[in-house]
Amino acid sequence: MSSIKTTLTGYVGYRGREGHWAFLLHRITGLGVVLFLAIHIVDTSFVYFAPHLYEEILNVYRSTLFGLGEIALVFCLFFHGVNGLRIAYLDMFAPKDWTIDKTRRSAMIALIVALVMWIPSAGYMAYNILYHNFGLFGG
Amino acid sequence: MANVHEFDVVVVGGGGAGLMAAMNASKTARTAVISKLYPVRSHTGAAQGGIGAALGNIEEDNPDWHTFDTVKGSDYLGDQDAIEFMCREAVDAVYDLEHMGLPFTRNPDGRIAQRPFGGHTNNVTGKPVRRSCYAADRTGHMILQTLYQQCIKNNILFYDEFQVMDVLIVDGKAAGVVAVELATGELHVFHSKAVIIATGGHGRIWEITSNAYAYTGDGCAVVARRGIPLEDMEFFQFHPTGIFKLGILITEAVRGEGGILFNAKGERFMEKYAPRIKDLASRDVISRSMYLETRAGNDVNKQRFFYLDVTPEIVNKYAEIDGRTRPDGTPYRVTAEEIMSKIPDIADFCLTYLGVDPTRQPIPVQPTAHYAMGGIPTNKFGQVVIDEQNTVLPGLYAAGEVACVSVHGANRLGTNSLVDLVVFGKHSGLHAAEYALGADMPSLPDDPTGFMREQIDRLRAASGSENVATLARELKVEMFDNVGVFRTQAGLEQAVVKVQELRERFKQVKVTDTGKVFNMEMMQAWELGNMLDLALITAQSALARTESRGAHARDDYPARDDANWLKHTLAWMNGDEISLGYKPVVITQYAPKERTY
Amino acid sequence: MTTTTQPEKVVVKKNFDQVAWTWMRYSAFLLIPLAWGHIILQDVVVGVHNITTDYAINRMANMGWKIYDIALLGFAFAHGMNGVRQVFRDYIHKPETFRLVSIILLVVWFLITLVGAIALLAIQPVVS
Amino acid sequence: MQIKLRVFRFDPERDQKPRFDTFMMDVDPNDRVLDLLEYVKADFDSTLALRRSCAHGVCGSDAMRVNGRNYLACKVLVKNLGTDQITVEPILGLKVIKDLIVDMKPFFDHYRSVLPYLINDDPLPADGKERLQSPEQQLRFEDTTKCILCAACTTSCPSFWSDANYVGPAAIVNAHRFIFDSRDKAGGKRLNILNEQFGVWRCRTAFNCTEACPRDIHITQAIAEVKRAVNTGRIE
Repeated sequence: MSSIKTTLTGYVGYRGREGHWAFLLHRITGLGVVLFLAIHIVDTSFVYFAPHLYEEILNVYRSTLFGLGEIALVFCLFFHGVNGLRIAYLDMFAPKDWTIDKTRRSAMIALIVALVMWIPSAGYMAYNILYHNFGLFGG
Repeated sequence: MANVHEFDVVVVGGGGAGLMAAMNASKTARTAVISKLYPVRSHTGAAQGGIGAALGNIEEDNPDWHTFDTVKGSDYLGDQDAIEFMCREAVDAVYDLEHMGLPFTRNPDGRIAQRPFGGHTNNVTGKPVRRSCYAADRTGHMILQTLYQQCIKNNILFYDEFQVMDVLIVDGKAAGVVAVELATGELHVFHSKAVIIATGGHGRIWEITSNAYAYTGDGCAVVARRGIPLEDMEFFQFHPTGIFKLGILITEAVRGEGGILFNAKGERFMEKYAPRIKDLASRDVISRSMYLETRAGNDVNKQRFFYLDVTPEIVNKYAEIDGRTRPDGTPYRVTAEEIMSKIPDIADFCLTYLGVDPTRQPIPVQPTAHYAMGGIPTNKFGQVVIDEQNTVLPGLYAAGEVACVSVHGANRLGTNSLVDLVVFGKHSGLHAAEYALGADMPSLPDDPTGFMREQIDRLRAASGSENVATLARELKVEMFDNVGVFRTQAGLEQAVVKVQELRERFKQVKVTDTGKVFNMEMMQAWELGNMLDLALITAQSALARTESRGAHARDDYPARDDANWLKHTLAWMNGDEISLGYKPVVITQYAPKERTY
Repeated sequence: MTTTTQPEKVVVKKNFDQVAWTWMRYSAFLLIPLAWGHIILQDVVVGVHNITTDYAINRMANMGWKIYDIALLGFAFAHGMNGVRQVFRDYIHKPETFRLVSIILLVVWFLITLVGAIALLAIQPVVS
Repeated sequence: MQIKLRVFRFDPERDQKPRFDTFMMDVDPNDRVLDLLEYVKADFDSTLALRRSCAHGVCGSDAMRVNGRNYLACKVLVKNLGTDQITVEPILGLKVIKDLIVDMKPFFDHYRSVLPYLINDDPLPADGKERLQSPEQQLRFEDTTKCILCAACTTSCPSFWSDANYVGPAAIVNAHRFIFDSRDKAGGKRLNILNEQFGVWRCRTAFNCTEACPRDIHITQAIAEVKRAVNTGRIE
């Protein structure tokens, strides 16, 4: 009975708690990071294979759209890291702490830590975009 | 044409007795289990407190004391040869369960833990004895799971969600059963040499009940329609501590652990009715005491309920007053944590359904319909016996709550239901297999599904005006009010009339679902028919018995009458008529005497 | 009863999913400082607007950064591609299809890692 | 209180696809959701099909989705839901046969696949009595003995939704119950089964199982303990 429909119904429709959302977010952020990573490795290697093209790539990177993507990427990486650390720690060192209270709390903490790391970074990156691309703040 | 399957032994019912029978039968015979529920859904799983066996793991005990307590608990109506057999076998039965993997709670020395239970005493001192072997407060759950696990291990064949609607009897011998597969609506004939009925009780005919929805007395009703009598149907146990209104059981173990019953005045009323063992008196005695308290106006809020208090302060206070000690001689004192660890599921029920934390607040309780002492008459091998002379019907067996061996007589002791189903489940399985190996396959009747099709067709065509749920509701209220804890001539007569009226109206019942796949509406209508039959037999049997004995308490005949009524009732159903007969009680070593606690 | 509860020893045959599971966790512990350090430095502190080709070349040619980047490349991309494999594992039920997808992922992983590794190893600093 | 109850309906003999029926009813806040479904059967539409038996959370018949989350219908009270809009659907990931009834066979097949029974061929104690087990040894696996096989956990698991070949949390819980039983001798066998393709490694610790368990079993914890035993080869 497993099908894409069942899966999506469950992912979106099931009223899971913190663990459910952490799972979904972990998966989405992970896929986001790996997609970017694949592109990033290839484009960075242009530095060696075709340095003149690399300048073009940098220009793409500097675009507003890409900049916003990058802000999202930073969130993905932070959340995926914090939440992954949480899961790895519980699985490997503290299976006894897979209790309802602790799991709900740890998932929330993971999200908050990720946000705390991300918001100042995002602010600074946004500032850079506004400064360089829109000439604000004297740029 | 229906699907036909052939086996040596078919077991109807997948609860404790059925699985035990199947496991033992399957050692030598081709066996199948047919059950209307997935076996793990069976009501054995709801049993809480424990299984009684004189292991003597904590203090001195022996099976003879267990035998006497059971005889006394039965108000001398139990057959003493069968009780002796059961109480001896109980010890090995518990060890068997342990060997199968049952996760009993343990003593510090690694042996199975035991605790006191209502009516179980040291016969020398008269004080409660620790005889109930338990796994927290989910002993029945563990038994059911363990037996199901072992059945899987032994590759037993299951027909899950098949409703058996008829038993085939050819030339005076069992020849199999006929069932409908709920998922498809198809009919199946299970042609076999032996049939073991283990379908459980019929507590759903009462309004307040601890019993599952499935407990509609199917096994009894099916055999009764085939001319087999039902024994001692007037004896139905009302457990004194059901959760107020819901009827969900609060195990006797709560009192075993020191819980005390109080009335509206805050009196420990059991002191009056059972001065020696008080709150651990047997169930009929306490239920009746509650009724008397209600009549005296001592029920809480005039709502017919009482308080069961298991908070540490109360437990410790009364343990001190009673001089209760631990096995090592130190005074019995408990903490909230200890209580929680002994009755975790009860605490969960109280919190979920009442919002009450039993370690802080008292639990509102009232008597709840709980267990059928009566049922299909059998001997101690589980063979069904069909008359006053105990003539055996070859190939037909019954075990568990559906059967009446009779080991519980007029009142069952707590923990003995699990003993009953394990011991007699096992022996009926063994005996049926042995019988099947020596017997030829009986021939099938010409039209094996005829009677069943007739029943189904009638329901499928039922387009009358009567609602199944309405009829059921009226039946339950009538039975609870007039065929309940206390009974009177007038009330019973009224109940008989009412049930007959309901049976008439049932002929005009309406079934709107005409489909085949999981037609639960039709099945429930059929179950209501069973309940109506059993209610009529119960009320008629109770009306005839003009005495009070065990769970059968008559306001107008308050005393036990051994001169006239030390005998088992047999009730035959002929269409709408019930005819009654009687057979003697087997008495070996314990002559009836007055029963006090 | 005194029980000295000795852990029971059993033999469990290794399984690829098991190794992958363990890999995901151990690599994660390493990746967090590596990846976070990388992204905080490049995307936040320096920022793409200040990155030039020369900057990139010089950084990649620096021995310390080279080791850092090789570690990052090795762990991050393998971690990521195994993550993708696990995600596909959930949604692809036909063993043949899954095998094919796994092979494709392996090839993609190998090629991209190779490209990255060559670039990292072969690059020389520009003298300015 | 007045509530609006929406119930998932599907009759394979008549309907092409499922629908929702809506019932307005006056109920007690202490009513169980199971009671509401019984009211529907009694007073509105007697054709509603569902499984139920004990009605107090020990038989495991009536696991279903209530307002999008798995519960036993008999263990969730109207007041616990905190709303007067109640939607009842069958559990997810098993084929719907009729209304709220799903095909449980795949679930029980997974259960059977982990050898859910005590295996110990050593001779029984010579005195015929019990095998000894200390209270600590018994407590080691007591939590997972509580399972009633209701399937609330397995059908709340994202891994099971996406691949029904995954054995699922319930089967792992029942394997755990025997792996950590000091009397059992086949822990290694079960660990090898659970180390395979459809075993414990499919668990992504989404934790829905533990949240859904009506018996409060620490399911994710049990799975983590099994994973650890697979990795270390030590049952402790």
